[in-house]
Amino acid sequence: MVRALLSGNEAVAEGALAAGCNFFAGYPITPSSEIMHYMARELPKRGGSFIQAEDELAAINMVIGASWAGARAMTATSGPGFSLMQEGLGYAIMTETPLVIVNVMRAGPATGQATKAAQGDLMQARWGRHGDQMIPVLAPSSPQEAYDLTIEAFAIAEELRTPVVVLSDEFIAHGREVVELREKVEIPSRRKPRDPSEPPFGSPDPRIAPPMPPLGEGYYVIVTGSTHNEYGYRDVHSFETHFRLVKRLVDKIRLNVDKLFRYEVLGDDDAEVAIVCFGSVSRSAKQALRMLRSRGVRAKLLRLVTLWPMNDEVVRRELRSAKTIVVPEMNLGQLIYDVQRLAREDSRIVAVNKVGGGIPIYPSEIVEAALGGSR
Amino acid sequence: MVRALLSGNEAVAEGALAAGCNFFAGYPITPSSEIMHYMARELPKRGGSFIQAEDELAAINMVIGASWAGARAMTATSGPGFSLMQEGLGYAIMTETPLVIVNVMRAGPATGQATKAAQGDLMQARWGRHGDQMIPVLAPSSPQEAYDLTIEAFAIAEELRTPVVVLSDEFIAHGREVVELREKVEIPSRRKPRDPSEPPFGSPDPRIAPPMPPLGEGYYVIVTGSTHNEYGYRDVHSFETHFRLVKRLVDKIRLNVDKLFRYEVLGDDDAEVAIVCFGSVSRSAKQALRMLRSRGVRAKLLRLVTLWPMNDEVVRRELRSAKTIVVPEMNLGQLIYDVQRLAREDSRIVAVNKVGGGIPIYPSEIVEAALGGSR
Amino acid sequence: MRSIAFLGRGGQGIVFAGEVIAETLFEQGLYVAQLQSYGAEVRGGSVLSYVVFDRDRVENPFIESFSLAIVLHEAGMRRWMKHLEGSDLVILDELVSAELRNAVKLPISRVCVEKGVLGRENVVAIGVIAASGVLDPSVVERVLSRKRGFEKNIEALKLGLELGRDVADRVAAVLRL
Amino acid sequence: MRSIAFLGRGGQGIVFAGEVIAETLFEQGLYVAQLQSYGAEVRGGSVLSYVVFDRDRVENPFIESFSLAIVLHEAGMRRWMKHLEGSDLVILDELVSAELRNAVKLPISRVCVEKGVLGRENVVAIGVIAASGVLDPSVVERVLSRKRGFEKNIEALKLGLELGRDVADRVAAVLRL
Amino acid sequence: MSVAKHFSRKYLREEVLPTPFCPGCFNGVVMNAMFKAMEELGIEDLRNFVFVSGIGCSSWIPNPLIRADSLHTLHGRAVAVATGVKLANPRLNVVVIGGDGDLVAIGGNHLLHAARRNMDLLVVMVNNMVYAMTRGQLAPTTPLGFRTATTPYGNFEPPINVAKLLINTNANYVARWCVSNFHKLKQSFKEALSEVSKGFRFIEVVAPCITYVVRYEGKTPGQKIKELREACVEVKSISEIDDVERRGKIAVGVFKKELKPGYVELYESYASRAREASQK
Amino acid sequence: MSVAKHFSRKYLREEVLPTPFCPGCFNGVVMNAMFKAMEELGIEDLRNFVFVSGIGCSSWIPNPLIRADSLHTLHGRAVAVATGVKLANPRLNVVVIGGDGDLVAIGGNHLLHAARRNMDLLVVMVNNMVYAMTRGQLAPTTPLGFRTATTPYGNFEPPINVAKLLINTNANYVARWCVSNFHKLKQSFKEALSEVSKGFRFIEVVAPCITYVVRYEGKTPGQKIKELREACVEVKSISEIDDVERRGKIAVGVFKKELKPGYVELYESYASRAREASQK
Amino acid sequence: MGCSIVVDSRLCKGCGICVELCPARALELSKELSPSGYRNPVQTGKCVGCRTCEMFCPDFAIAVVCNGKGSA
Amino acid sequence: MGCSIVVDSRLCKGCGICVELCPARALELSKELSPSGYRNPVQTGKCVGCRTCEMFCPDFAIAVVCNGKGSA
Ligand SMILES: Cc1ncc(C[n+]2csc(CCOP(=O)(O)OP(=O)(O)O)c2C)c(N)n1
Ligand SMILES: Cc1ncc(C[n+]2csc(CCOP(=O)(O)OP(=O)(O)O)c2C)c(N)n1
Ligand code: SF4
Ligand code: SF4
Ligand code: SF4
Ligand code: SF4
Ligand code: SF4
Ligand code: SF4
Ligand SMILES: [Mg+2]
Ligand SMILES: [Mg+2]
Repeated sequence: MVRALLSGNEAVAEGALAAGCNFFAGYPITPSSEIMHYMARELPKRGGSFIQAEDELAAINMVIGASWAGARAMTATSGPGFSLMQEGLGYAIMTETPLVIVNVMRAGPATGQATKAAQGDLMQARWGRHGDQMIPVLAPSSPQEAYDLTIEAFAIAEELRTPVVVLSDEFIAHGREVVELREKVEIPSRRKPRDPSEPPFGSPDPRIAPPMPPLGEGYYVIVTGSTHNEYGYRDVHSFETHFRLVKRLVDKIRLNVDKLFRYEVLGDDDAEVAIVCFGSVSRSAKQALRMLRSRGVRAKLLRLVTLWPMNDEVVRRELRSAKTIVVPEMNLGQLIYDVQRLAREDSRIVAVNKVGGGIPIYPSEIVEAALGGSR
Repeated sequence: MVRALLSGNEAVAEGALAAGCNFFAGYPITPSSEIMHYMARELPKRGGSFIQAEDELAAINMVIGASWAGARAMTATSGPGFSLMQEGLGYAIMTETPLVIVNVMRAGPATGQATKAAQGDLMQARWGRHGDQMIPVLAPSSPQEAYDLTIEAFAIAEELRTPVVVLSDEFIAHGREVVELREKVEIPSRRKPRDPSEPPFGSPDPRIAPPMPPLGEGYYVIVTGSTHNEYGYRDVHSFETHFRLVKRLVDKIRLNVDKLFRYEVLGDDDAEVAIVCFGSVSRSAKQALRMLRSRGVRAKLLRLVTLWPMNDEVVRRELRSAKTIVVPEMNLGQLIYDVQRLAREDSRIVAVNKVGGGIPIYPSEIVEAALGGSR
Repeated sequence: MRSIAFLGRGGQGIVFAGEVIAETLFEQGLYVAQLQSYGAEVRGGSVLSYVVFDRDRVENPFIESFSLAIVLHEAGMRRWMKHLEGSDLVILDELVSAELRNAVKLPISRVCVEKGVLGRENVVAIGVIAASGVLDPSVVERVLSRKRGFEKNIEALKLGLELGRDVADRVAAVLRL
Repeated sequence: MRSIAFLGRGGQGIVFAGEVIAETLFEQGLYVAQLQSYGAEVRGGSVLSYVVFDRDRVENPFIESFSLAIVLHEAGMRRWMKHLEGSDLVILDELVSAELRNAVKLPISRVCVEKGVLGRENVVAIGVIAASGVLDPSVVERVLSRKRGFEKNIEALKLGLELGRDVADRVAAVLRL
Repeated sequence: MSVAKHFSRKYLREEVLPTPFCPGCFNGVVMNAMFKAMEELGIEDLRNFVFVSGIGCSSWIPNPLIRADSLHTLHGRAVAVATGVKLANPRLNVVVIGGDGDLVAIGGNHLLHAARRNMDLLVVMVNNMVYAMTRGQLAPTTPLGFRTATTPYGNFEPPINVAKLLINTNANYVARWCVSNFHKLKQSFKEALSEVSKGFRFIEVVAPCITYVVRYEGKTPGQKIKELREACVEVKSISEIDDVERRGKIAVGVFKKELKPGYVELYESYASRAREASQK
Repeated sequence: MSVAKHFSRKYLREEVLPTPFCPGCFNGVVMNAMFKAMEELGIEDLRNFVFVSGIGCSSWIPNPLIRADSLHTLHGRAVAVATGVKLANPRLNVVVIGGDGDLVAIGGNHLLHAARRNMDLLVVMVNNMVYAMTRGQLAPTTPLGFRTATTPYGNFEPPINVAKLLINTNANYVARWCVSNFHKLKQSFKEALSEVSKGFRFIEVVAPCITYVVRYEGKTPGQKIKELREACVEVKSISEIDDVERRGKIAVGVFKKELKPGYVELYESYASRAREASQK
Repeated sequence: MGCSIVVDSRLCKGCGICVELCPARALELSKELSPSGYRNPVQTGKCVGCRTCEMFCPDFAIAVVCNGKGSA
Repeated sequence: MGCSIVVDSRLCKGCGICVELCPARALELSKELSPSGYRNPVQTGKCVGCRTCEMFCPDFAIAVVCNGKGSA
């Protein structure tokens, strides 16, 4: 096990390379560009492909093509680019194309403050594209986790034949910390159909992704973003084909929630105060938790690592004892909708919303919100 | 008052023209194209501008430019195009550009079933773009309402200096019904700054949009999608400027919820069964309501016309008495998240999800769900 | 509330028929809702077009059966079989092979071939309905006059009015509001 | 947990200083977290760069005050005044005009002008810290050797080590884990 | 003797025939020319081919019609997806087939940059002069004066000559033919699939949509072919293009043919430079 | 006597000076050439001008620097926004100023289609050969061999000559100059703002980024200007462009100048046809 | 020896291209409709084996057989 | 009568373009730093009034005055 001092962006790139990523297409954008720079430096040396696309639409679509051609493929971007990639992401979902897309969040909307951290793309990561769909969204809180979760993202993408979003932010991306690099990383390799008759777009058990026939090996695979049957033939007319397909695609993620849902709980089981958070804010939240408990408050912290799919049961259970729930977010309130949905009806939910200027939410602000009035 | 037999798409176009729309840029896409065709026929005759853009990115950005140049501007699209317009929409939000964007929903994701109705873009309409933002979303349930709400959308857009989404669907779009056209439509005209010193991007009361200086009249206005102060000067460094701006922009919509939130309630005040719905499905839901009540069930229907911002109080109040809540949607479950958030903890929430093939949710299916087991 | 449906395959003018019916009823002062189901990408596939009408605003156009359904080709039938089974009356072109307790067959396509109005089965079918008196033939004519192929259509309409005489009562019974 | 911050304006190598400190402490076997705040679009604006270090993983790098802060230019100060006020020790370049109860002034920029290492105020400041013994000067040298401008930097480092002798104890006191 | 079949059939998925196209649609003729070229090149099996298309009538040519791997992608994005395929597996022959709207309106940027990069793709643009699939709107190629759903009073937007535009990029091969020029078109396919067979190759086929162009003009498909035989004038040098067009004719021909290394080759030598640099 | 001021100052917002650019950045020189042209044309006030830009260093030229209405839009979308402005209020002079990445990479499609439509815009492309604002990545204009953050082993992607490409569109005016050609560049601005002053007008200015190109080469801004004076060769006909480029020089000049009606004029006569048609 | 055509009535859509382009005027569209409802070409004259009909048949429905052999 | 330059030290960033391009070699960068920390040009030779410095000053910081008049 090697230790390195890496920024979150570097850690993402290292994680990708460790996971066997051999294709990167991207378009520069602050604060994600260093991921691209790293891949630009490493991939040509290691026999992989790197291309700077003409825009983000091209980048995501190149990644899709590369994935079908057998590559472990990734792109990285930030808000404006992520918005442009939504249509492509929907296509990847519909065609069950494994890929990893990293969104390093900055303060939006529009161009906003390009160099300042934020967490305003959470809901977009879940819902940004049209139509019925669901994809895993993972949120690291440190460079170490950026590394680990990027690897994880590739493993999920390959196993479930799905795009996976890694939702980082500028603090993580540009902050450098000590990262433990793994020596050996095992990513499940893609299952090919046993023979050309095995359906590449259907599965009796929705939790299991169908096998993926690579291009150029005589499978004569038909890939389409239109509604298609188990063998890929377009069917834009029948209710049954459409419903079966989109239901299976959503269930593939939803019914695997136990496998996909990662979270961290710290503090007291019978906490009166709970802090619910994700991403870099969790760092302040952990200190806030310690501060609260040292003042004798029974408190806990629920940190969501997986932001989607949501494990309603877990969240409900973990929040059951809490009378006060603090939800610190570097946005104007997004995770809080889940908390409102899953918390006890009579709990007091306090939002701590702060975004812009590269100023984090400090532990003291969380403590104050937990103890005092709401903001 | 004139009566006409119009499809929902024609009704949207008629509504836009009645509201004084004099600029349309769009890109053809099923099932929204007829809106564009109508505008292509009418605008050149009436002294307005019509342009077929090279893609949807161009379309939304042309509309933004036209709006700043003083036009009442609109575009219309469907799923894939709506996905492509998200970045532009975010820019319009950030720059407070009035415009109307109609999304005629079809079955997605990706190309899906292009000619089949769906309601899968609800969450995207709310959350599709990066960063903190909020825009009004209106959902008609008939051509008549498509006409009325398009007019309404222009009124809101102009008054609050915001993009407004009209969320139609293929059933409404291609269904023809009798529409009563208004003789006179009053849309508030834009307020110009009293003098160049009045800030075009700031307002002491967030509920009131700042005045909008048109281009070419000597205001020397600086418009930017980056974080900016009251006078439009970019400030990508300060926390205060960013937070003040995005908070005001969100509050402009959020705090106007009373004005913006439209809904319809039918049936029994003390209903045991409630149906919550929006858009074309409401038609079946109304019949289902009648069927339930004729069987002696105390039932009500809550139809949301405004899908965003949400009036939590109203929904909570209207759902208070219900033991069973049925949420029929032509998708795999989106509005249901709001119901889960706002319904009594002990209510039984039953989803009726059906999408694809151009098959509607029938009244009998809603009745069955209300009375029987969940699907 | 009553409803009239046309089923057939792409190219048979099924949507056109729905349009004409809707406009006619509208001009007769009724509230109507006209819907259709077809695939833009499937040329020649199945098509359904129907009109719901009432004295007041149509509450719900999403219906599970029709007052009257006219089937011009089998292609249009299969997807909507349940609807047809539940309908009050179904008129089948005689070439359509199907057993339905509530159906009568009419030689619509044969008439078209014989009388030289091939491809106007849809308008003949409108004539069949109009024979019941529920559609005012003069209003139908006016509506048709605004559309392409007027002359041939008037011919076809007349043929339909004649052909429909035998079923006029049954049609009237299911359609009268 | 301890922390070292550099404040200044764009072009002063503030981020570079943070990097060197972070890498040095890392090579000394500590866990570190290095953060910075600057605007890509604002050339010459205010810059903050800081390093948090500890024997274990750094729990929270978002801190509200520093163990030691070195201010090389006023531009960097204003936004972070609260942080500075709460800090244990602040070293100001003598050209920076500010009254802080916890501050000492050092002639960092003057030394640079006088000794011909203009523009290396950042490395002199690193030397000042290293004088406390918290940073191992040989490790600092190794880190610098991997970066551009090595020779000039070593000169500057030496000047800093000297300049820092007077405050070494106070620096050590706030930084020692 | 088995019953004779059309020569294209061996490249097609039998199970999806008849085609989804309108009667007479020239998309099938474009396919014939391509398949004839393949046949003459001795390409029996398409397992090393990947076809990529976007959305539009012509995008159905590969998917599902051609018996080969194919990706039916988003509207406008075929060239980007194809680029990803090619870079991830350079041994595949990647062919993009799409409409004028798909490749030049919404997809114009990808086309331009693939041409700039001399990306190793064959791109076939079926210029049917209109957006056919969405029922007859203006395309960037629609001739002046033409009535479409979005130019009901007759198009006034000057159309684009895509092949001419691409001459001034780094593309290796640029040709334009009318669907009536069957043999020349076939010959271009042969060149683009063998002789040059690297870098960016672009073949535009003028093949007006039967439903929204030809029938609107009151013509039959056969008449249109005959008309095109007259209207399409082969140029031997680029400078003739404008002359021909000024006469209201359609300039066709091979506008460009070079043998520069394609992107893949350039990338490979770049990668070896990278490996050398890192060994130092 | 009041203290003398630089001639550009009357067109600038004093309150935002000094510029946000690096010392020596040629963006300011491009502005000088444009302002000089305006001054010579007697344009004192810019209230009938609207400037539109995207995202990039050069996009800061209009916003906030120029004292005029300006829209600082999304990366790549300036031409689309400008089109909307122009069509909604045709009496405004709409000028787009942006970077090579902004206008040709992500914004390439809008540029192409505005040129096809001969849209009444003046588009000024500051070709600094790199993505400057995001800290020095490859641009479609980056010369071969150049090391950037995304081509660390030396660029191998053949660059695009944008002005040359646009010749084969319907654009009315296409010129390319180096920042060193101050007077010629100014002359082009004068032409584009007066003589032709309609349809699509494109002026490319080769103006290498000081921070990510010139300093990397170890040169000062002044040296670079001198170098460009040698390297930039004016061509009198299009056919010379390739010759010049083959010699490793930069071909500059007015590549195209026509006086065809612009889009607005075409639309207006279309609209009157529409009105006539509807009166029948 | 002459040539003759084979038409696949499952595929032919009666577009008439083969008929119109046949230089030998050897083809006509039949009066009857195929099961799919189209008029298919029938050979009514001498086919010279030029294969124009094959090349231009957009539905892969016609094949020319000369001396008992299909297309080369 | 000669010409002279006026430099706005608030704007000048000491890029040296004016100095390097002055055909009369009339300018030098001062040894001292301006308040914003840059070396501004100073006139050390005869200015011929060609205005090259003005045209190429990217920061609008220099102006040439001939016979008491600024740029035309
Ligand atoms: C993002 C997006 N916008 C619009 C559409 C709708 N659409 C589908 S095909 C098409 C154009 C088809 O024209 P062309 O590419 O010329 O192909 P053709 O049908 O003419 O062969 C359009 C606009 C879409 N599917 N996706
Ligand atoms: C959609 C989107 N993608 C990427 C970016 C990041 N970005 C900002 S400017 C820029 C490129 C700048 O290059 P250029 O247009 O050449 O302008 P320059 O800075 O060189 O003047 C990029 C990639 C963005 N703001 N938005
Ligand atoms: S609409 Fe036109 S292009 Fe599409 S299949 Fe029919 S004839 Fe062919
Ligand atoms: S980075 Fe380059 S283009 Fe940007 S301001 Fe600096 S010198 Fe100018
Ligand atoms: S060309 Fe082909 S499809 Fe057309 S009529 Fe002849 S055989 Fe039939
Ligand atoms: S092969 Fe030639 S001659 Fe024979 S039928 Fe076909 S087109 Fe006519
Ligand atoms: S050119 Fe301008 S900015 Fe540069 S040194 Fe001279 S006066 Fe200063
Ligand atoms: S005007 Fe000419 S001579 Fe005078 S200082 Fe400027 S460049 Fe030199
Ligand atoms: Mg087309
Ligand atoms: Mg650039």
